[in-house]
Amino acid sequence: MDIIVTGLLLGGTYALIAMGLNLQYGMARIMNLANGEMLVAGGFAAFWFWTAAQVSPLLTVFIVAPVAFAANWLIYIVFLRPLVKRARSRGQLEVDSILTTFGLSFVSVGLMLAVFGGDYFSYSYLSFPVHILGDSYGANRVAAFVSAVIICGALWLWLDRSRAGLTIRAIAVAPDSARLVGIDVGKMAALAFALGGAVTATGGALISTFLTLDASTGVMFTLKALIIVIMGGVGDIRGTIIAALALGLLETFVATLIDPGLTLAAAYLLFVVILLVRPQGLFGRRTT
Amino acid sequence: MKRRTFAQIAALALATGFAAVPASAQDTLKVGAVAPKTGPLAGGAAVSYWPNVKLWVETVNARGGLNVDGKQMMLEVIEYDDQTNPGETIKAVQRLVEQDQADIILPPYSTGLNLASAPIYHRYGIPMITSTATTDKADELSAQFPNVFISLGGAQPIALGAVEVLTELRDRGDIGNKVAIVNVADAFGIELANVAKPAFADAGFELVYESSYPLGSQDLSPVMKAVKSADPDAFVAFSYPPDTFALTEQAQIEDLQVGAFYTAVATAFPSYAGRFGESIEGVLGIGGVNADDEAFQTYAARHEEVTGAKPDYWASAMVYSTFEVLEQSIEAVGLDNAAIIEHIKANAFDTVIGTLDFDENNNNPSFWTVGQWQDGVFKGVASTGREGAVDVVVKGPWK
Amino acid sequence: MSAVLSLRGVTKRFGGLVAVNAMDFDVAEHEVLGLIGPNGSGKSTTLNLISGALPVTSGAIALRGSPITQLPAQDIARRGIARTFQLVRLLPSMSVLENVMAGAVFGHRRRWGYEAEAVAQTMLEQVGLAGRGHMAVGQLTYIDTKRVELARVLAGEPRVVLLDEWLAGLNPTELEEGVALIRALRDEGRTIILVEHVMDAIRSLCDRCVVMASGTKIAEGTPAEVLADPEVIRAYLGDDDA
Amino acid sequence: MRLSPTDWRNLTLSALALAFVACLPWLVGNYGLSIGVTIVMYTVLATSWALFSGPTHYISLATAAFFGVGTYVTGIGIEYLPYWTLLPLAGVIGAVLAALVGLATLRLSGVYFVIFTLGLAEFIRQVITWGQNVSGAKGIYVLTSITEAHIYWQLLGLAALVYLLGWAIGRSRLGFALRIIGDDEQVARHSGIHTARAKILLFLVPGSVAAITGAILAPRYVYIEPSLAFTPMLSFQVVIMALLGGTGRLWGPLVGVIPFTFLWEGISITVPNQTTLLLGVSFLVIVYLLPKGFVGLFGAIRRRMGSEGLV
Repeated sequence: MDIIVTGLLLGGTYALIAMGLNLQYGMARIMNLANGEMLVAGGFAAFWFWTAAQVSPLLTVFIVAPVAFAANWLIYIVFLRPLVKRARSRGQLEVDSILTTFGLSFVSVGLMLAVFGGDYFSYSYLSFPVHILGDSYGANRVAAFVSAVIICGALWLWLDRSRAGLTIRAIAVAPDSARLVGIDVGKMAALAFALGGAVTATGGALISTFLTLDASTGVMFTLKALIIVIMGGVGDIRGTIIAALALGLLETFVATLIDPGLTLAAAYLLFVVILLVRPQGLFGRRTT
Repeated sequence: MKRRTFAQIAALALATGFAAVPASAQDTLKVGAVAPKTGPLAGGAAVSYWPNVKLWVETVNARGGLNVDGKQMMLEVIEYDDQTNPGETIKAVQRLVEQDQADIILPPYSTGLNLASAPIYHRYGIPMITSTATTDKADELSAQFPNVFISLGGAQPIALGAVEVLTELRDRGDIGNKVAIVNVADAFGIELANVAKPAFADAGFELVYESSYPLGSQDLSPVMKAVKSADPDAFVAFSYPPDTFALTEQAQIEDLQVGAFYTAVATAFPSYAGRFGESIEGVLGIGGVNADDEAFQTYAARHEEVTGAKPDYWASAMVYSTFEVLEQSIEAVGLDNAAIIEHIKANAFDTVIGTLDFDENNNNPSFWTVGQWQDGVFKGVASTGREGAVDVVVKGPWK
Repeated sequence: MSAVLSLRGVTKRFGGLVAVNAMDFDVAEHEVLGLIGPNGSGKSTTLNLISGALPVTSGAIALRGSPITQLPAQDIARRGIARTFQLVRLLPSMSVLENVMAGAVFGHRRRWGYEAEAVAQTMLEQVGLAGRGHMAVGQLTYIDTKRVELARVLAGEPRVVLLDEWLAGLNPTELEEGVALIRALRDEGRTIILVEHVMDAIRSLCDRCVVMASGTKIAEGTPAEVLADPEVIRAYLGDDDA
Repeated sequence: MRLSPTDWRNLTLSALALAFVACLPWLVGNYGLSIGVTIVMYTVLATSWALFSGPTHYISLATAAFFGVGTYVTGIGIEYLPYWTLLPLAGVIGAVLAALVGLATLRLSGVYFVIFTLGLAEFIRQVITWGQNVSGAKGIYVLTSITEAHIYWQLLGLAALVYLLGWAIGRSRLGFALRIIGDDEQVARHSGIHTARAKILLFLVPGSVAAITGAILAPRYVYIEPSLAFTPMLSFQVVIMALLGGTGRLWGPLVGVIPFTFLWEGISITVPNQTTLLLGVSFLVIVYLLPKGFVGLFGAIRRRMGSEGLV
């Protein structure tokens, strides 16, 4: 029981990390390798507001999210739209966007180093125990989990129910047909990309309450997020949530019952197995 | 660009505070420093290494420069980022020697980068007084590279120090016999754990839990839950900076009640106290300083004044003290590297950590191994022969 | 007359949609078989199943008696079934000659070096592109790209050639040339399956036709027979007119 | 395979060039030599990378993984085996690893491959540290008498091998198959090319070459630990250099490596605090301004000059 709750809490963290990337890759068709840096930047903001003015990270997200939204919108317009226009095929866009976002990730690491320095940054927030089913868990993890549930739920509702959500899903499924029925694909893709960035930065602010970050840790998170998104199926919110929870549970199981030294190896193994058995991901549509 | 900035600061300091002659080209010495500013070890170097380079150069320049053969020479720093990449470290050291014609070259940062560049320092005959490398092969290294001095000690004494402190607490009756050990699965953590485990067993401790976790683990709560359910009297973690924080926080959340709580790297960082505040009273950690010593206190105050940050209570002062050794040797024998090396071998030096004296293996035999947070200061409680150790106290409940 | 290629109960489902339903037919040696039917009747899908571009859901395909049903495309090509594509696919970074050599090097008969080059030159002559081997494929006219693709297919000396709407999109003059070219292949004794819409071409080229509608075979016989079949007419013109 | 007079001329010229650069240790100082080592090392890595990624368009980020494995082969093996057996051993281990990775991922789309290779170095690093932890092995010391010049010559020899191999592949059926795959994979399959097998075979080249490179460089590092041996930066730099040069020609990566190494030196000297930032910026510049690398640029210039000549 203890393992399951711990695993679910960790899975919630992973969902926060991966959700933004899923929006960016699934909907806007941009494999954003600078995603982890956006996460770290969100964490930096939370850290800075907390140490400078004791602003709660739970409130900081309301500043972080719109700023990240605007920043990612700009990134899309300035850097990625020219690539989308130039690309002759999906594959070409993929290669170009991978290279560009690599470059962007280095640029953001460099900027963060220049602004914040290379030091670790960590602070204590909500680090008291909460008791669930007879066991104690960190309140900050529980808070992050609850936020993850709220964010994922809201995203799912929005994509499933609203008109904007419908159009975004339409371009995810069939960008060319979407264009034919009068959807401004470029604008919606920019929206999805910006939204993804905002979700990622929010996740960063939340997880910084219990993880120690520094300017160069972003790539670790990008990697985890990629694995989760691919496992869950590109462009599918449910898949991402389930893959994140599965990964959290698996890692906790391995750490508790086998050997904590093998958690990352186990996560990787799971990824490979899913790739081999279902290359389109748990919930992905098989492309023909 | 960076060089000029430092020169300007130095010149400004001279012009305003100290009525010495302004630095002219032939009166300056070029000081080369290579260490990570990016990459995995940048976080540690930003705390322990770079601020000391800045502090040392400013301090020397502020007192009128280095006295070389009777002439006052100002210092000018050339900094290179090796990106935590040994190949870059090697290249940068060679560049310092051959292109920049640096007069003084400081040692790099971390065990791996120091050892990777040791052959280069050796080939140029440059004294290399390492301050951030730990190795148990000091004798072999000094045989192959007689210019290399090791000041931070080896994994063996550091791990044994932890055993010794816990043994003392047990023998005083403060803690029981059960100890839980975890370590980060990375070179230094593994080395420490491998020394400590048999040593704890030999000392009569019962190992109720032992485990490792990968570097970069995002969730250490399973580890801490397992520790807690093993119900130890003492907890020892040979950990790295991110996990030192995570383990401490998890221990507080799980309310792990032990009489001795030990975490390794970063326990001595000011940011550790900054994050956990008073709750870490009694926490043990790797390193330590003679915190009550006047020399250290002056150093700490200067460090904060010049760099804007407090020094850590382990490597910072050690790094600075090796700069002082170099400084004193140069003032004694001039810029002749071979003479400097001989001078370092032959003499003892008075530094911010007290007396520093290398043995026949170029090894500093007396260094701090364990420190403890007491009244908001991380004080040395165990060492291999340093003065000023305070008594270790049993840890109370988390606050 | 022995069957070179035979299909038995070949079925392809895309989720709930049955694109090809229990197709049965044989192709004999030296025969030109026309596979015809209205748009969306499953002709191209059938071709894709034979060439291995799509996996078969159920049923069996055999080449000279040995099953090729589950083989990947490259093995089917190696065993001697070569195809053209509905939308011409050339290798853009290569010269015309190299495009044709691709077939000669990796096809049913595998050659290398000067031999492969010689075969490719011969094939270019056969399709009427002699002396243009050095050109970049981007410089070609539409019909010439089709010729290059055909030459690539022939260069591997396949046992069965699949032509997927090879005559589509040609202007009347080009169409005449195209029909003449295929007739020449037929006269050489090649075994060909032709998916085609151009009725005149079907009449003049095909020995036999298989007609498909909604994924199912509805008629089989000589062109004259099937085109007179009321069910075929209904399939082409729709139920209302029948 | 017969060689034409042009081939003989090119081979002779290459051999002369090789002989000339082999004299570098006597011509320049230590610093110059260390730049030489850097250039040859990245030439080897980037050229072998481009041999695979050029025709297949799969972006491999596994260089660091193979390189790290190679350093460990030397680090662990040097206590038990003579040094000269270690390099081929590293090559074999790298090739086996590459075959496994290829079998698992090369049948899938390029994105999966990128992600997989991005994580591979991290994964192997975790497994090695876990192994060290379980076995109680410590950080590894490689104390040898091998000098920088030895390392330089070994790398040069490897570079010559890589070029010969690349040249031979270019003239072989495999090379031809790969060009077809690069143009249109579906055509390749329907022409009878076993595309997955061809890709896996080719992937063995960067895998084993990077492992051998790591094995050669291990003595230079003296002390080997996972975080240094498996640094992901290496993979990224190899990609940038190869793309800067262009992957369309065998010599493409070389014309990327040389200017990039000097540019990088320049950046490290003038703005040591912003290397990461500038690395990122150079990445962006390459993607936006030189999408086909210097090779593409030369091609465009030559075409323009050619067309002017006609007019």
